[in-house]
Amino acid sequence: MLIMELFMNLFFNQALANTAIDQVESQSSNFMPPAATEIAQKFDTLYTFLLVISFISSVLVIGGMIYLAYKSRRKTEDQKTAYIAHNATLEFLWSFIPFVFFMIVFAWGWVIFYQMQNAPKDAFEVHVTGQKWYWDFTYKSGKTSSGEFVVPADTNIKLIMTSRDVLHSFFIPAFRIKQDVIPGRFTTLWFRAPKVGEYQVFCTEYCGDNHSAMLAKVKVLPKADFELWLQDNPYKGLSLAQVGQKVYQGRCIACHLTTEKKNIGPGFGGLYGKTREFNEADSLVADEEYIRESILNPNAKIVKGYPKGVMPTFAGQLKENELSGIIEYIKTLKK
Amino acid sequence: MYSTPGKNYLNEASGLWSWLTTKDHKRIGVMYMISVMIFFAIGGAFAMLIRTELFSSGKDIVDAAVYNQFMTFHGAIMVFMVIIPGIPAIFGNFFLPLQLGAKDVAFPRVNLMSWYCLIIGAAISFVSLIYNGADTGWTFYTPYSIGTDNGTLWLVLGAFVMGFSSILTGLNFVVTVHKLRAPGMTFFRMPLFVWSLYATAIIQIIATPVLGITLLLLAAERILGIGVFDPKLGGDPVLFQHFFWFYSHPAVYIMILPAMGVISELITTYSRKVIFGYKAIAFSSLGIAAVSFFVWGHHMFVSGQSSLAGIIFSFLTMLVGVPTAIKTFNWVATLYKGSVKFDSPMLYALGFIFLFTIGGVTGIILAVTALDVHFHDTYFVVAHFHYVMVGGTLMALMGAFFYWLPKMFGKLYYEAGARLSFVFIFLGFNVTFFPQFVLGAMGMPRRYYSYLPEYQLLNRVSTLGAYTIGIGFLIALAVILHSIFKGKPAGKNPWGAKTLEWEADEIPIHENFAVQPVVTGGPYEYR
Amino acid sequence: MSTDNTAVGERHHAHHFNNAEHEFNTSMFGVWCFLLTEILMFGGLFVGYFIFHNLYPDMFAEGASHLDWRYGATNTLVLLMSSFTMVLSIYYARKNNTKMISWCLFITLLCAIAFMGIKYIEYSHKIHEGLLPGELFSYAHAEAANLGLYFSFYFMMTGLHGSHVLVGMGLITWILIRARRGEFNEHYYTPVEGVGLFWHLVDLIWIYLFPLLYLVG
Amino acid sequence: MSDSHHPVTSFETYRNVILALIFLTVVTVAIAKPVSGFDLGVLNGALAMFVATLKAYLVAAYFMGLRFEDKINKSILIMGVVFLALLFTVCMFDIMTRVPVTSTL
Repeated sequence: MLIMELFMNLFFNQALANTAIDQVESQSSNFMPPAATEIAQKFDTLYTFLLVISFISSVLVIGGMIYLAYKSRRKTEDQKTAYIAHNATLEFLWSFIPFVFFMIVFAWGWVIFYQMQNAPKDAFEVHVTGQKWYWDFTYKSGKTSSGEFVVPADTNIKLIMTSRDVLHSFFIPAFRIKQDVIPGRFTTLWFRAPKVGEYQVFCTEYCGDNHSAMLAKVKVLPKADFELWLQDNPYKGLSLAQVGQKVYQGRCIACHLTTEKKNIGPGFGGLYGKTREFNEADSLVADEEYIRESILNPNAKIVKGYPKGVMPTFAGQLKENELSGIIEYIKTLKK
Repeated sequence: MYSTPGKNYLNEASGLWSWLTTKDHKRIGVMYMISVMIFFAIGGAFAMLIRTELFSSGKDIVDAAVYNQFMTFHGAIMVFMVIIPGIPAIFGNFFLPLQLGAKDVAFPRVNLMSWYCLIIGAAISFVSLIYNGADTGWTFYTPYSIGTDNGTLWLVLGAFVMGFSSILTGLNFVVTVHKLRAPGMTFFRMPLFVWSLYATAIIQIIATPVLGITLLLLAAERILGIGVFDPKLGGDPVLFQHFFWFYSHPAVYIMILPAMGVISELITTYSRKVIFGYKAIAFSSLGIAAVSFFVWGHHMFVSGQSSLAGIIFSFLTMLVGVPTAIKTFNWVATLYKGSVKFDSPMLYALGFIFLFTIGGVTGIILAVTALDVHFHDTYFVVAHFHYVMVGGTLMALMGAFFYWLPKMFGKLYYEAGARLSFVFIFLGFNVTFFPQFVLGAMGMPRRYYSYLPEYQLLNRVSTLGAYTIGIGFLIALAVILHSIFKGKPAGKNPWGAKTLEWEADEIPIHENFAVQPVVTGGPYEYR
Repeated sequence: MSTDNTAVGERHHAHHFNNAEHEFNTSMFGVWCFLLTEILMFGGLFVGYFIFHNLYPDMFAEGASHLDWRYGATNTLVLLMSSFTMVLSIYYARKNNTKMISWCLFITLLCAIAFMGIKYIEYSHKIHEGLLPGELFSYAHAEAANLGLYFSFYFMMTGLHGSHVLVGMGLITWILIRARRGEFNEHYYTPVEGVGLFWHLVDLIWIYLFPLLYLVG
Repeated sequence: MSDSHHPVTSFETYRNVILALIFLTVVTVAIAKPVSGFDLGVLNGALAMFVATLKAYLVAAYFMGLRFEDKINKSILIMGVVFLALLFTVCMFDIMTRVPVTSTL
């Protein structure tokens, strides 16, 4: 793999560079996002060790195969072949040596896995909730944020995670950590990110239509800035419509567009004041009451042509100012 | 009915009805060949659609919901209809009795029933398209597979029925190997292809019923809401994963063991040399079959399984790696001091060893718990299992096609065309799946409809590779069809192989052997 | 399962077997392999049952209290009797007593019908009371929240077992018809032995089902 | 050729087996808590399983004729139970060793 990688580096270097990978300052050594936690570095050393061993053993086996095949190629049609049926020492060696390597790698992996699985006692706890197609983060102080996970630098963070509907999986490639998120149960992850920066979060357990859009960003801030962020009210100095826009970008954007076009759900463009046709209920003009009801109890009135039971309820997740903010923001969205 | 001279299994009876009600294992093998080739074409088409959609990061040809159905049907068709029946049903059905010197499998009518189970199961699975398809992935993980309102129930019932096809084939092979061997053929004089089919049959009999009950429970979840796997009613979705993988990991050994059997046949025939370590290969087949039932948890390292269970599964997975490695080394050692002829089946066999070695070492990387935390459900895993499934089982399937076509239809094939198909498939394969190792390392998750822009270049390379594989398989199809209808007569033993099936006539008679063969020596007595 | 047998009296064995005895042993080995798949299929349900019994012990006890153990006990005795008469039918087949084979098979069939009758009574009682699986559970005063889970297992296990009893009844009728035609004698009774093995397995599964579902503490 | 099959078991043996089975059923019912209040806690379940296994042995050995079959048919029955036990123990081991996590909100 190493030679392959050097070859790939040279050939692709120019190509990879211009695809503007913003957060990768230096070119990563083994194609992974640069290790941003101490455990990630340990992970990288084990991975590189195993990669080298694999490369050498592959070259030995494949090279041996090609060499032996070529050297013993058929020269005459009635060529005699040696009747070698087995060789005990050789067979013992090539069973025992792989076994030894497997055990070394297994034990080394166990050590790192143990550290990954056991969070330090004093960790700063954050609650993560996965839901069909966005991530919610709730802090002890009651502050919540959606799609954006802000953490202090150089402190142990412990995530207590659950899901509101189906299986999801919280994956931060830069920290080399991943853990499925199961409805009806809590699972945990922990990390300590020394460097300030922004890291990508993916959902890696298939969860339906927008599984590939269920992304989030981890923002590691210096401790002081983090305390400030924790205190300040995200909606300070914003009009109701601007609050609604922030809530929209955190949650509704996963399924609804600001134009009239259909995504997973109907578009919000020009919604306010327009008459709406429904599958079962009779049609009505879209007003504040209808929008509020569609957020708290979406299955009450389903727009014609849309399946029932896709939009989850947001009751208990939006505060009063966020709810009225959404309504105001939708009012501003013309066709 | 004893066949009259000049007749063989192909022309002794004609008309569709004689085929649809045949009790001849050779005809059932041919019927399986046709059905698996059709399903492979459909599954392959879905693969091409997936790769076309992934050409660029946003939307290429379809929306997310439709892409998820491509991904689900590609997985389900390839697993349940192509690669599990594949080698055992086509070449196992045709050649197991021949290689054992038997007249037929133990229960010919059960064998026919097994084919009907596959066809009926496939039909039921495609009914799901009427109820707007299925989008759960071939693994049907709950609670998503319970809630999604589309045709998933039909795909689940289809897979349930196809499970019986696998059980009945396995049952037939175990009984045939135990009870119908030719006089003089002790267990250690059986060809290694028969050994691998025997090990596969044991897995099919023990593992498939558990899939049966799991899919039945999932169907009951969707119809009655029984709540066994649904957290809303107290069930545990991780328990579904335990039950599902208890079948599905042994199932990947159902896929690879027959391929290993084919490779043992090809390597010995085309290097005209006795196999190196016959007993080692035979026992490692059984070893893999046994240990394969202890390792399923390595699919669940990050899925909420306890970390202690994860460690134990990781240790056992390392154990199952050892017999697999032993087999590969034995094949390479067989080449030493042989007289190797690079016909296309041999090229496919050497290609198998090349790709299976890469698949194997990446398997060990994934078996380490710490590394799997990063690589789980990313494209690294997609690349790994394609290296062992396409690089392994499909390369062996192609090698088996060209190796045994002369015995099935009595015609030779156009050698240069077959080699060309190998070149296209081998190169296309590497161009498609090697970049996916890199994508996986970079963190691109699996089953993603749209991906971040930085993954676009490697995905484009992969898509071009996929088209190359498609061309390769079309060339191979052309060569096979040309050989069946217009190939030159092949004679009894075109490759000079030593196993029993080459002692039967050019196109075997209904009874396989006019005179019951008596076995005196091992299967690979090349001098 | 023989193929293209010619004369009925002295029956030919299938062309790919050496002799009738070889065919008999092969068939029995095949039936045993099939029974293994049945054991593993039911086994999956039993494993699920044991796991959830350990997770919610009191809920399972409450669920079992809704079942009437007298019906279960009667059903056990009925199935044991049917196993007894089934094995007698083989006993008489090897004694070439065609009349008694038919009688024994007929009694086995009657027992099976009785078993299904009792199951029907139990099911209608449960459905009437609303003790249904999972989401359909509508029994008013259940203490455990997810009592429906117990009845999910109850209906899945007894339902699957019941469907196998129905299949068994079909098979017994098939060999009853052939027995009345006098096809079975001491040289050839493979189908009776095969169906007998399947029927004994169905009884074996009920032997475990009865204590687990009806008598759990 | 009939003697090549395993020997015919006598009617008396079958009669004794069915009587033993009926007796064991009565025992199973007698030692069940809901019926007779006989309660040894966990032991109750184990006892019920033991009696059921006894009955299963009688049916398998005599009615199914496993006593005379060759080793391979016996091993089939045992292999089935072994693989089920494997699935059960591993699933239970996983469920028991999961570290419980509670919300600290």
